[in-house]
Amino acid sequence: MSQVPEEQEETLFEAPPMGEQERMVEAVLFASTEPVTVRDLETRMPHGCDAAEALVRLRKRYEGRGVRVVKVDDAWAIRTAPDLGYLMQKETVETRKLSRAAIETLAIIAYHQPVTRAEIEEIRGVSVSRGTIDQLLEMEWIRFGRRKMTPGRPVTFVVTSEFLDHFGLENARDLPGLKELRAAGLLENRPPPGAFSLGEREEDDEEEATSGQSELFED
Amino acid sequence: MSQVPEEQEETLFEAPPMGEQERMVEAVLFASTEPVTVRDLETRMPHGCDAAEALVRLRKRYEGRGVRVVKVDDAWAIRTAPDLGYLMQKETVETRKLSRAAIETLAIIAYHQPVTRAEIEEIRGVSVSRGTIDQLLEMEWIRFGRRKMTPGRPVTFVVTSEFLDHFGLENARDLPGLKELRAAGLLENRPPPGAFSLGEREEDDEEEATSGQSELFED
Amino acid sequence: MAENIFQEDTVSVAERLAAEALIVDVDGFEGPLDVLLMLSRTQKVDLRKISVLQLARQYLAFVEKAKQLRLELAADYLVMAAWLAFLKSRLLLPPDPTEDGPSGEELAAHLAFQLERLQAMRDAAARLMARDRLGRDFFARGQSEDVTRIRTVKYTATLLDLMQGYARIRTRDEFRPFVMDRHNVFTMEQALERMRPIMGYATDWADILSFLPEGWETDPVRRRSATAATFAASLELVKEGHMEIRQSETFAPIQIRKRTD
Repeated sequence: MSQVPEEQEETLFEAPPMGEQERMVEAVLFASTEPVTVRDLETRMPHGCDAAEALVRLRKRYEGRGVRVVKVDDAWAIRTAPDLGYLMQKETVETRKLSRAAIETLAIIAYHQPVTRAEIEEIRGVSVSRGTIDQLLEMEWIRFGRRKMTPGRPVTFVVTSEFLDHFGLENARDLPGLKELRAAGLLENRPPPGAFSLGEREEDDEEEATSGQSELFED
Repeated sequence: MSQVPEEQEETLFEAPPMGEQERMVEAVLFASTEPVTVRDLETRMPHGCDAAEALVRLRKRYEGRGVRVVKVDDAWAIRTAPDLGYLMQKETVETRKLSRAAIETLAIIAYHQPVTRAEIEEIRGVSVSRGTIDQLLEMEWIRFGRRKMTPGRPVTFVVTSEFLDHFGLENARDLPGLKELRAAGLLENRPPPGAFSLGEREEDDEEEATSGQSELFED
Repeated sequence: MAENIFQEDTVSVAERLAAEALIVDVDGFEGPLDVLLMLSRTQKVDLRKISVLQLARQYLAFVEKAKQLRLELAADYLVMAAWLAFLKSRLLLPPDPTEDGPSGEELAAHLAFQLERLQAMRDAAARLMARDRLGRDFFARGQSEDVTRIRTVKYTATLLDLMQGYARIRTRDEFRPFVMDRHNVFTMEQALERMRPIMGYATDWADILSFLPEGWETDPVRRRSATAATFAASLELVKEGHMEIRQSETFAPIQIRKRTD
């Protein structure tokens, strides 16, 4: 809006030099507390800018400095270097203490996403209390994902970009140990062999035996 | 945190190297909610640091960059370079929560689309102001759907792909049903007196949703 | 068959002691699977090589001990015990070819898998929580900048708002359409309609009360509504740049006039 018309005219023909673009990206990232997407950067920058390239250069420039350029999901942010956290006692935010159940539920959602409530209960071997999911939703660390294409089309849960930002992850694939867990088959949703599933404990044994078996041969 | 113990040991006798001090000042200025004085910097930094000198160097380092180290009264802060101020317009966007009326109207459209204004009013039990509909149209979260084949051929409203985008949904059918809302603790557990059970109501919803969708694709 | 199980059922002293230790802390466990995971640690082997048979014995000893101490165990602990007893018999007896269903080995393998998976998730959770975290180890910008005065209002809502909104409507105990008696209400739209054609003549400061419509000045209810509407309409006209408004002090008359420039 405050751009001079002549300037705008010019940018139709030529984007600003890369050094200048880097400055722009730097200014925008510094000013924002939230991660900014490449798309958002480019709508703010003059026409023809290559924000992605400017970001790569900026990230390099800040390597080893007191603040770093980090990627969160599909957005970028500046964050202080973790080794300097001890200087920031004044800024430290007390995060709500999560219960063991909430922490485990969060980890299961992160590693198994998209995951249904029933699957979480199957993994933990106990029912998930309403408060737990509610708390994680409220913290905006999880959200509803798409429905599962299984009978009843249950809703699923996935982690959010706020979650990634909080734990310093670029994306959910960077979760520690994810590859190893997958290789070990521990992220599979393996159906119980026939009769008995821990999730269905309350049901009648005989009924389970029959229904379970047919399930066995279905797939 | 990731500092090596020997290093910390050392700082008892010797200040960290100037490059390190510069990093510290950089991180503190970045994370602080207000400008920081030299004295404040030094109380935060390890014993023997020269914050004033680190500031001089940091300021020099940022010369010509997208942000600058500036003095505010007798304290220091990082600020956007003045020539890039025009990029920061977006930072002043004030986000306000949608009014309760708008949220309820939006929810009804999402769950019952395509839905007429009269139907919205019937579900909400109060009249819907034009301003509310206009606001949602302007935000591009709803749009006009096809006219209903009922007397008067009233217009209907449906949600847009911008709406789905904003709420991270692939499809309006991914919205959780009443049963799931209850499971997530978003609904009071007690059934409304005299009303049908929640399960029944959910079935109603699903039926409406499907008939709605099919209507959408009819022509 | 019963005899067979009975003979196999001798539990070592160590297992009895382990069971006793668990009993003390049964409230600290999150259910049978949690207890089983705890018990499996006493085997000191890789979870993949765990002896489910031994585990079943340990668990049954734990439940037996609880019974001796007349401790109330939650139902799911007992259901698990029943299932483990069943599993144990399956593991000990030669497979019956006439019987359908999964073999004891398959069931045992699945239980071992569940334990390993739960343990893996616990480890993952611990690693996750030990990461450098925003607001504790690394920090976002403390002061977002406010450089221009252009302020656009963007309305937003979260999915949670939306769903709570919907839930609110659908669980409303009863709804009564709100009917308002509009007889004595003068709306801002009406006030605007009234003021627009006459404001051009208001070149001098004039009390907004002089703009009240005829027949609305005397009845207190009507007067209040008309005053509020006229005031709101005046603000609207000021916002549009057609008029100026002033008030010398609190509760003093509010005056308006046509804007002259």
